Parts: sequence; structure tokens; C-alpha cells
Amino acid sequence: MKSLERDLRALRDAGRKLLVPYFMGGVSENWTEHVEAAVLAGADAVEIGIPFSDPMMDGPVIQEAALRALSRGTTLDSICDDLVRLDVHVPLIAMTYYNIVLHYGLERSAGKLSSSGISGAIVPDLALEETEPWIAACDDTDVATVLLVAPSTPPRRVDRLVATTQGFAYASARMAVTGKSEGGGEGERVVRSIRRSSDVPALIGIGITTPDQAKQAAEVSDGVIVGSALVQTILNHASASDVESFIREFRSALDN
Amino acid sequence: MKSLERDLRALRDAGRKLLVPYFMGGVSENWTEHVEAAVLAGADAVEIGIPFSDPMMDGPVIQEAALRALSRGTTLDSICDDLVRLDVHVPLIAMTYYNIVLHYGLERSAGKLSSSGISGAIVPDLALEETEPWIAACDDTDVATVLLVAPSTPPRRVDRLVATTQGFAYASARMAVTGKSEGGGEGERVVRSIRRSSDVPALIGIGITTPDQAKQAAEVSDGVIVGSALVQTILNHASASDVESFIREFRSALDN
Amino acid sequence: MSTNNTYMNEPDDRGRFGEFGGRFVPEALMPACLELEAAFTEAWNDTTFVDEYHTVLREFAGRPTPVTPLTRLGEHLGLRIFAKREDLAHTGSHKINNVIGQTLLTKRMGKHRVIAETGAGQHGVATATAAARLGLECTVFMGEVDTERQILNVFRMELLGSRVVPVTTGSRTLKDAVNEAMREWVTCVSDTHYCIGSVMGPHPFPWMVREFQSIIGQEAARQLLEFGVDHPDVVIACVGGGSNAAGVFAGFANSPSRLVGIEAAGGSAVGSGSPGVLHGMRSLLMQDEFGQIEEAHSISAGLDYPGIGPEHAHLAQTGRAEYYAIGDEDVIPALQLLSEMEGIIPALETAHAVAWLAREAGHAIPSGSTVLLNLSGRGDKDVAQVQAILRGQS
Amino acid sequence: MSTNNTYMNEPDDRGRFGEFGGRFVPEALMPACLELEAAFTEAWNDTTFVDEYHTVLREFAGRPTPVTPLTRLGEHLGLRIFAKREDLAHTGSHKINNVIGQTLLTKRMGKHRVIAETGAGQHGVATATAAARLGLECTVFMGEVDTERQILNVFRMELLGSRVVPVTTGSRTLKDAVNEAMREWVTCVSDTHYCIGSVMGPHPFPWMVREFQSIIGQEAARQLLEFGVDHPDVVIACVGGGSNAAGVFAGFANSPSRLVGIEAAGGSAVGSGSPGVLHGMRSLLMQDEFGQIEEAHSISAGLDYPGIGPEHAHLAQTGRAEYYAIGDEDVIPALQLLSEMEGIIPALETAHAVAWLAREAGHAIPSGSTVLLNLSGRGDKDVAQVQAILRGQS
Ligand SMILES: Cc1ncc(COP(=O)(O)O)c(C=O)c1O
Ligand SMILES: Cc1ncc(COP(=O)(O)O)c(C=O)c1O
Repeated sequence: MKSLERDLRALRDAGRKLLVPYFMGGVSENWTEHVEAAVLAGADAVEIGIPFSDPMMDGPVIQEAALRALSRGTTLDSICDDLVRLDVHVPLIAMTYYNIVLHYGLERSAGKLSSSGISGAIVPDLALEETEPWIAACDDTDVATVLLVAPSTPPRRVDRLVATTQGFAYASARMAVTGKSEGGGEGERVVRSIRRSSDVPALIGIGITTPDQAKQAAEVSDGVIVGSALVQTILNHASASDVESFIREFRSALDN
Repeated sequence: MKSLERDLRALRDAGRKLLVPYFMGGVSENWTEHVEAAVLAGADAVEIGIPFSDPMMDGPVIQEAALRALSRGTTLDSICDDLVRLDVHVPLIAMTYYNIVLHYGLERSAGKLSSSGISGAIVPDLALEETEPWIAACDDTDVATVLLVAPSTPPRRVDRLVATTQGFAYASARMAVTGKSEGGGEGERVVRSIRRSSDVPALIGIGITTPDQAKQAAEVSDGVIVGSALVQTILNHASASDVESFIREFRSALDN
Repeated sequence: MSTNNTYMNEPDDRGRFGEFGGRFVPEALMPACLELEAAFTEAWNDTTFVDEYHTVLREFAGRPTPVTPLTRLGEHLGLRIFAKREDLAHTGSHKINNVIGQTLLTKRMGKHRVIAETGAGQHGVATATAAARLGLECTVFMGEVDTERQILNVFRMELLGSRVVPVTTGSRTLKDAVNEAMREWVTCVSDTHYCIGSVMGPHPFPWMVREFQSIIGQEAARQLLEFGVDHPDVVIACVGGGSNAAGVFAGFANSPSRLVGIEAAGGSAVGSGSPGVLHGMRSLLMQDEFGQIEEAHSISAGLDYPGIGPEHAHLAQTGRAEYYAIGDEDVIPALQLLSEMEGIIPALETAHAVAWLAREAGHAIPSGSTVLLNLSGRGDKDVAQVQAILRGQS
Repeated sequence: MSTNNTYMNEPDDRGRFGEFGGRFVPEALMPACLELEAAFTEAWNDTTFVDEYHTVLREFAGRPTPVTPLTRLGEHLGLRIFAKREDLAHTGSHKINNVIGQTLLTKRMGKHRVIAETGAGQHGVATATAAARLGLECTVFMGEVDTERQILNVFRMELLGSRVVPVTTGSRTLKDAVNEAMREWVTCVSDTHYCIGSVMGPHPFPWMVREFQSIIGQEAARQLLEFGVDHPDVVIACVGGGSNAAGVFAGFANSPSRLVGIEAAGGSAVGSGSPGVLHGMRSLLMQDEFGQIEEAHSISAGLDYPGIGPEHAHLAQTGRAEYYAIGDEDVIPALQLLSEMEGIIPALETAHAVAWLAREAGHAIPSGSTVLLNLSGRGDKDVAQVQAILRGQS
């Protein structure tokens, strides 16, 4: 078991609802300060986006963040370099698209991420059937491969996904790309289907926009991932302390 | 034999080269004065155009004259009315398109033209094969049906045309619509082909623009028809005396 | 190859269909008309020529065009509807059938150049196309107004190596383009063929063009049999000069099918015309009380003609075919209807026939009738115009 | 119906052609891809479905399209040239073959809506057309830049009852339209089919689209036999995603014919790309040193794609097919050449293939060779652009 799952299980088993915010690496000069502020405010782990030109699974907000990061010259290497400046003690999880790590080299990417302190990776266009070379490349590292489970995933396939995922299971609340938050979402149903075969930590993401939504999602799940809502504030030039209060609101909703 | 042919033969046999100018009926308020001036200057007969919206056999000058006449409200009737004012003693020959007389009624047209002092008609889109009803309609009148012979007409067909034409034979100098005057023209060849079977007066028309051309054409033919060159001066607002001197130049070229 | 039927016969030896037709041209053109009649008659009885014509139609022009069952429109209107898909012929309409015949004949007559008139540009593009294929020179006369309205079709003709001459006389539209082409023909008739675009003009054109277009009706009759239809109850086609209608009617003239031609209300020679002579033929024409030809006005340039082919005048007079008119206002809704229901955007010309079909379903066309619609052309050429009109409305 | 040959086989069970292909999509879409694979496999083995597909192609889309001998161009270039006339298919290109297959499958799967991406608008118009015919709802995603460049195609789709969504993300061209269609598909996959326009995307699309397009090659092989040609020496097609090329290659992959695909120099995934993953597939892509996808730039919107279908990547890697690139500057002269010599104005996409043919006659293509040119589409859509370019030059 890689450290990511161990860390998250420990927190979960201690009764804590997990809060995992998403940041786009390189989106601004001071992006690492935002990460630090979030951790200060109670984030249990952090997702760090490595931008890709064609983010098929992302809505307009994260697309915009990726474009901004790319126009600042952001690369996998530059993000890893920035991480040196980062002083936090929660797990870091990379989120990117397959072509980025494929082009960098699978083993080389895994090694680089791992040596930069990253302990998980979410690659949303890497389908279960295609995931093996990547998981193999991560084998010798502490990088866990986190898989998504969708509302459309049929039960037998949920079992296979859950058996393969590492770190946690990412339960999509919606049939949608990141940022869509209309309707109640199906995160609870997805989490229940995960629970049928595994007690791996299950976090709900996609469209968790308000502390209230987070609280509700955490009633059945082990926690939430907050992406576009947070990235939007950063696109609007949030300061580190803005980020801190944003996260604090979620934290307190989850804790009460 | 209708009066047109009798008159023209008499002149021809007297050694005169025939000069037949063309005027568009109704093209201006004072168009009949132009006709009178031409006769005064030595025209032996006059062609009077009855305008048609789609003058397929005419070039730009006569098209323009027809449009002007039509926009002045000119009709077969209005032209016949104008003729009452006309005080000349040469044959008048109507030139129009078949639809005008067809629509007016063939017998009615023939009667109307005849009673207005017109003794001939040229209907260039009335092919030999279609001419019979019109000739029949003119039978009881003095209106002669003048047919054209073209450079493209084969010899046997020339014979048939010449056998049918009344008044004179209109020898086209060119494979062209009215107004084209480039090149030497083939009028002489056409006249010779007419002469093979008949001594009907043969006049050359189409593209006779200058007194010199007229003189040359009259060397083998019995005379010439002058159309677009004259109509152009009238479109340029020639006065009756301008017309008179225009015709005088042609007259003297033919006489010397 | 003659259609050999009682209702659409060969014309008589003066080129008449009943009292209509004939040959009303300047003497300078008569020899060419006679030569053409002889050449066509001879070629049309020569299997080598007929085979070549069919080969080019098949290999180059995409014939046979299919007959498409219009199932959804049929359900909507309570009819059984089939469409003959001339829109799928090369260059986008039935016009190609005729020009392939005429250009092959041009070569056979030893001429190396063609001229043509065009309104919207469909016949001009078709002629330019067939001329390019055979390496013939080609000049197209087009009213100046139309060259401005149809600038892309002008450019298509130029790409195909043709010269386009804007006609600045008269109303500067189709009627004047015909006049101008005739005038040009007089000057070059020895080496040039005038490739007329519809069943109009002097004999032998109305007959020859009908023969070259009758492939439409022949194919459709055969294809309908495959759908178990011996003959449709009604055959509908739009009518400008009348070539697509003549072509499809030819396949059904001796069947019990009703033949229906749809004119544009603003160019309705049968509905509001009278007998007269224009462009070398005696036919029905829109004219004023003095015999001056009126200008046609239609939303579709291809129906913007004040006359109709003489054989149609004859079919109207004998009652073998019926002719109705559709006003501009019904044309765009019909175009939209066919587009949305069947995935076929018809030409504005064709949309007139669709409009009548939609209007008369359950009325002049009893419910349950089987209908053959001649889909004479595709609407791509008209899309900009339709958009501008719809924008203007909203 | 499988093409059943050694060189263009079915992909393996992960949807790979050699090392290319596969299925790289979000988990949310995986069930739909699996469902589609099952549905297509089952349908393609069901003669009822296959018959219906062929019936619609015949009755609605105008198949078989002819093979035209290009005699004058052949003499000019010292070759024997045949053209497969996809320009004569309904809507003006081969794109209709694919959408007819996919829309029939959509109905069979019980879905009532399709979405599609489009660049120049050809695939969008084809999808809108097939959707209208079947009464399916249709939404087309099109880069905002392209909606402005191709305003008439946008309107054609709207006339056909489709909704066109301008894509304002990324480079606002085809690549982004695919992204956006994928994003939309995630939200509606239960009742909506994503009708991809070329041999690209996740398995089973590259295979399925090739199968639906292989009618081109099957027909051409049969038709060439009628001309006494057992197989051409060279088969040439332009390559954007590669669907028309795959379709025609499928008819000759097991013959000794050379297979040649022509890319646009500014969108040349084989010539200047490297392996990568985009739009659900592993293939050759134009990308920078960090794996960011580059924007393609071509005079022809239909070749303006930074990738290529995975089977082409495989055919290139194994050497069974050859791929070359043609720069923008050679495209218009080639379009003019075919127009003037043969009376066929090709699409700008197709003109790339003509340009290579003209350039390599007597060089890479030995004199006297027999060539099959896949004439993937007609140039009507491009005429305004060509005119603007030629005006700018003079
Ligand atoms: C598509 C289409 N249909 C019909 C017509 C009318 O001509 P006709 O009556 O000769 O078929 C035209 C003329 O341009 C046309 O383009
Ligand atoms: C006429 C034509 N040819 C070729 C293409 C390129 O697509 P593909 O490579 O999939 O055939 C297109 C795409 O729009 C097209 O319209």
C-alpha cells in the first residue's frame, strides 16, 4: 500500500472527512502560496494540475487555468521545480492528461513526480484498460494511480476499478466535466457502489461548489474534492488569505 | 406585283442606286421630321422601326432606340397615327418583330399598316418556313413582305427566298446583327447569289456605316440600307438638318 | 431513342407541337438550325452516339440518379412520395444531362466552341463543365444583374475555363442573355454551337433538349417499378423553361399519371401568358397588350423567364398536363420543410414544386396518392439568398 | 462485411492497430464506447442492418458513385487516371457514408440524438442531413473561428434542423470542437450518440468509420474491373483524419497497389508528428517538446487537424501505405488544373491529392502508371475562398 492510501485511511479512520482542493500548477507566480494557505486552512491533501493543451475532461474554468499556466511556460518540470519551494506535509496528487506523461516518458514521469514529493496521480483519459503501463511505471515509486468511478459505470466494472485504484477512489458526482454543479448529483449512489466491494477511501468530486454541497456529499463519502469553484477564485486573482478563508469554510462545514 | 417592287424597279431601271435609311418610329417627338429630311436629301424609301422589347436581330444602337421609343409609349398604333403627319412620297417599309404583328393580329396589322401608307414589311425573325400566314394576311393589301438573304444561306435556299420575297431582297452584308461594320462584308457575294435566279431589286444592309461603304456596296447591288449609323446620330440628338446632311453625303457617294 | 408515345411525340417537320414551336429566327441562323436538326436526328439514331451519351452520363455525371422515398414527408402529408434526385447529378441539377448531349453533338458536328445563356448560373456552370471535359471553348452570356447576384457561379465558370460575358442590354437578366447569345451566335455560327439551356428556342432545340432530358423520366419509371409502383398518381416538376419537367413527364406521358408543372407566380407563362413568338419559338409568353415581353420576377433566378417551352404550351392546351403557380412567399417554407424532414435542401426552383405538393396534399392531391417529385436541383447555390431573406424577416 | 484482408484487419480487442488506437477516454464515456463496440459488432454482422445501410446509401446518398476516367488530365500527365467520385455523393463528399451508418446505428441503439464536431462543416452538414432524414435531434460543435469562416455551412445545418454550437475554447477550431463534443457527450451519453467524422477517436470509432467508408474502395475495385483494371498501380487520397483514404485503401490493401495518403504540410501528423494520445486514441500527432498539441494550419479546413487516424499511423509504420505532404501554395493550381481539364472543381482537401499527382507524374509515379484518385469532395464550398485568394494574388 502506497503512502497516499495509508495517509488517507488513517485520517478517515480517525473520523475526519477529507478535504482535497485542486490547484492548477503554474497558473500564477505565487501558486504555491495558495497551496500552503489551503493546507493551513485544513486541506488534507492537494491536487496539482499539470496543464495540457486539450483538457477533454475539464470545463471552462480549469481549461482557462490550463491556458494561463501554459502561456506562462508551465511544464511538468517547472511545476516540480516550484514544488521545492512548497512547505506542506499533506499528500500531493498530480492531475494531468496521459499525453503529458507519455511524452515525458512513463517511468521518467513517475520518477520525477515521486522525487518531487508527489504521491498520487489522476490521469482522467487513461481508461482502466489502458492503465497497466502507467501503473507499472509507478511500481518502483510511491506514486499511487487514482481511478475515477462514474455514475455510468456498471456494477461489475466498479468492482474492477476499485480493485485497481490506488490511494482512493474518485467518485464522480455527475456525468459532466469539471465545474458543472447543477442538480443534486449522483455521488452518493457512486460511493455506495464502490462500498459494495471495497473500503478504500472514496471521495466525491465534480461540481462540489459550496460548503453545503461538500457537507452533504461527505455524509456518505469519505470526503470531497473541490476544483473549479476554487480555481475560479484564483482566476479572479484571489490572495493567499482569500484561499485560506475559502478552504476554512469548507473545512468547518465538513467538521460540523 | 405590289407597289414597293414596282417603285423600286422603276428607280433601279432608271439607273439610280437606291438609298434606304432606317428610322426608329417614336424614338423622339419629332421623328417624322427626320424622315422628311431624309427624303428631302434623296432617300428612295424609308424603313420605319416599330419597337419590340426583345430585338434579337439588332445591335446595341437600335436596341437603345427601341427602348427609348418604348419608354415614350410607342406602339404600332401610335406610329401609324404619327404617319398621318408625314408628307413624303417614297415607299415606307415597316421593320419589326413577329410578335408585334402577331399580337396585333396578322390581318389587322397588315390592314393598319397599309392604310397608314406603308407598303412593305421586314420581320427579321420570321423565317421563310413560317412566313406564309403573314404573306397571306398581306395578300389583300399593298404591304410587301421583304425577306433577308444571309451570307450563310446556301444557294438552293437563296433561290427559294428570292422567289418568295416581295419588294426587294435584303442582302445581309455580314453574319452579324445590325450595327456591326468591321471587315469588308460579304454583301457582294450575297447579291451575286440572288442574281443567279432573279432580277428583283437587291439591297445590301447590315453595317453600311459610311458613304464609301455604300458606294462600294452599290457597285454590285441596287442600293443600300443605312441603319445603325443614322440611328446613332439621332440618339445623339441630331436635328432634322443634321439628318439631311447625313443622307446627302450617302446620296452623293451613290450618285457619283 | 425517341420516347415513342402518344402524348409527347416528335414535333412535326416544321418543329411544331400542335400550334406551338416552330422556328422563328433570322435567316442567318436558319442554316445552323437546319444543320443541327439533321445532325441531331442522325446522331440520335446512331447507337454509337447514344451509347457515348449514356456512358458519359454514367461515368461522369453520376447517372442514374436515385429515386428516394420521402417517408417522413409522406407521413406528414398523408401521401406516398418519391423524389427523383437530379440534385445528385454532377454540378447539382438536371442541367448537365442536356449539356452532355449537346456538347457531344458539338464535337460530332466538328465545331470547337459553345456559347450559352444562363440566369442563376446553373446552366452556365453545367455548360462550362461539359466544355472543359471535352476541351471545347466556352462563352457564357449572363445578365449583368445576375452576374452580380450570382458572383460565385460566375467564378465557378471561370475556374472551369469559360469566359462569362455580362449582358448590359434590356433588363440585364435571363431574357436578355438569350437575346445576346442569339446575337453572338449569328456571328460565329460556322464554328460555334449555341447550347440552349431549356426546352425552348427554335426547333430542334425544344425537342432535342427534351430528348436529352427524358433520361430522367425513363430512369424514374424503371426505378419506381422496383418500389412496386407501376406509375405514380401524380408527377410534379417545377417549370422555368420546362426542361426538367419535360424530362420527367416523358417517362409517364402515356401512363395514367397526372402531370403537373409548377411555375413561379411572377413568371407564369401558362397561368398568365398568351400565345406569342420569342426567342425563336411560338409559345405562351407573358406580354403586355402590345406584345411587348414582360420581365419575369421570381425569388428563384431559374424560373425567372417570361416564356415556357412550346411543348408545355401544347400539353397545357391539350390538357395532358396541368400547370399551377406558386408565389414567392410559399417557397422558403417549402425549402425548410424538405430540409428538416428529409435532409435534402432543394433549389429554390424545386421548392416551388414542394410548396404545391405541401399545399395540395389532401386537396388537389387526394390523400393516399403516390407522388413522384422531380427534385431538379440542390439548394447550395441558394443558401446565401435564403439566409438573407430569413434575416430580413426576423 | 469485414474487409477481411491482411493489411487492414480488425483491430485487436483493445482496439489497437499495431501500437496505435486504443481507448483513452474518461471513465464516464467508457461504458458508451463499450456499448457502441458491441452494438456495431452485432449490427455489422446482421444482414438486416447491413442491407438497410446499403439501401440508404443507394436510395438516399446516390451510391454507387461513379468511377470517371480522367482522359484529358491523364494525357497531360502521361498517366492513366481514374477518379472515384465522392463529390457526387449527397451533401458533396464521402462524409455521408459514415454518418448514414452511424445514424442508423444510433436508432438501433435506441438513442434519439446525435452530436458531432465539424471543421469546414462538411461532416456537420452530413450529420445534420442524416439526422433530419431519421428524425434525430442533432447538435454540431464547430470552432468559433470556423463558424465565421464557413457561415453558409452553419446556415445549411440550421436549415436541416440542427443546432450549431460555436466553440470558444482553445484555438476555436476543429481540435477544440472535438474536445467540446467529447465534453458534451459525457453529459448526455445515455440518450445521445457522438457521431465522429473521421477514422479517429477511441475504439471502436476508427474501425467503425473505416468500415462505413470502405464502400468507397469496394465499389472502386469492382468498377475498375469494368475498365479492365485489375488493380491500379497507385491509389491516392487526401488525409485529414483519414476517413476517405481509409475507405478507398480498404478496397486495395491486399492488392499490389501502392497506397498513398496526402496530408496538408501544415497538418502533417505522419510527416512531422510523433506518437501521442489525443481525442481518445494513441496515434501520430503534431506536438511540441512537452507533449502539448500543436494547432494545424492548412488552406483547407478539412485537413486542419494535428492528428491522423490510428490505422494510418499503423499503415505508415508498417510501410503498407506512404504519406506525403503538400504545401498550401500548390493547392489552388491543382484545383484549377482539374477544373479546366476535366470539368470537376474539387474540394481544397481533394486538391492536395491532385497536386501530388501532378507533381509526381513521371517521377514518384512512373509514366504510364494507372492511378486511382479518390475525389473526396466537391469544391463548391471553397469557391469563395479560392476567389479571395486569387484576388489577393493578382
Ligand atoms: C434546379 C433547377 N430547377 C429548375 C430550373 C428551371 O429550368 P427548367 O424549367 O428548364 O427545368 C433551373 C434553371 O436554372 C434549375 O437550376
Ligand atoms: C472533401 C473532404 N475531403 C477530405 C476531408 C478530410 O477528412 P478525412 O481525412 O477523414 O477523409 C474532408 C473533411 O472535411 C473533406 O470535406
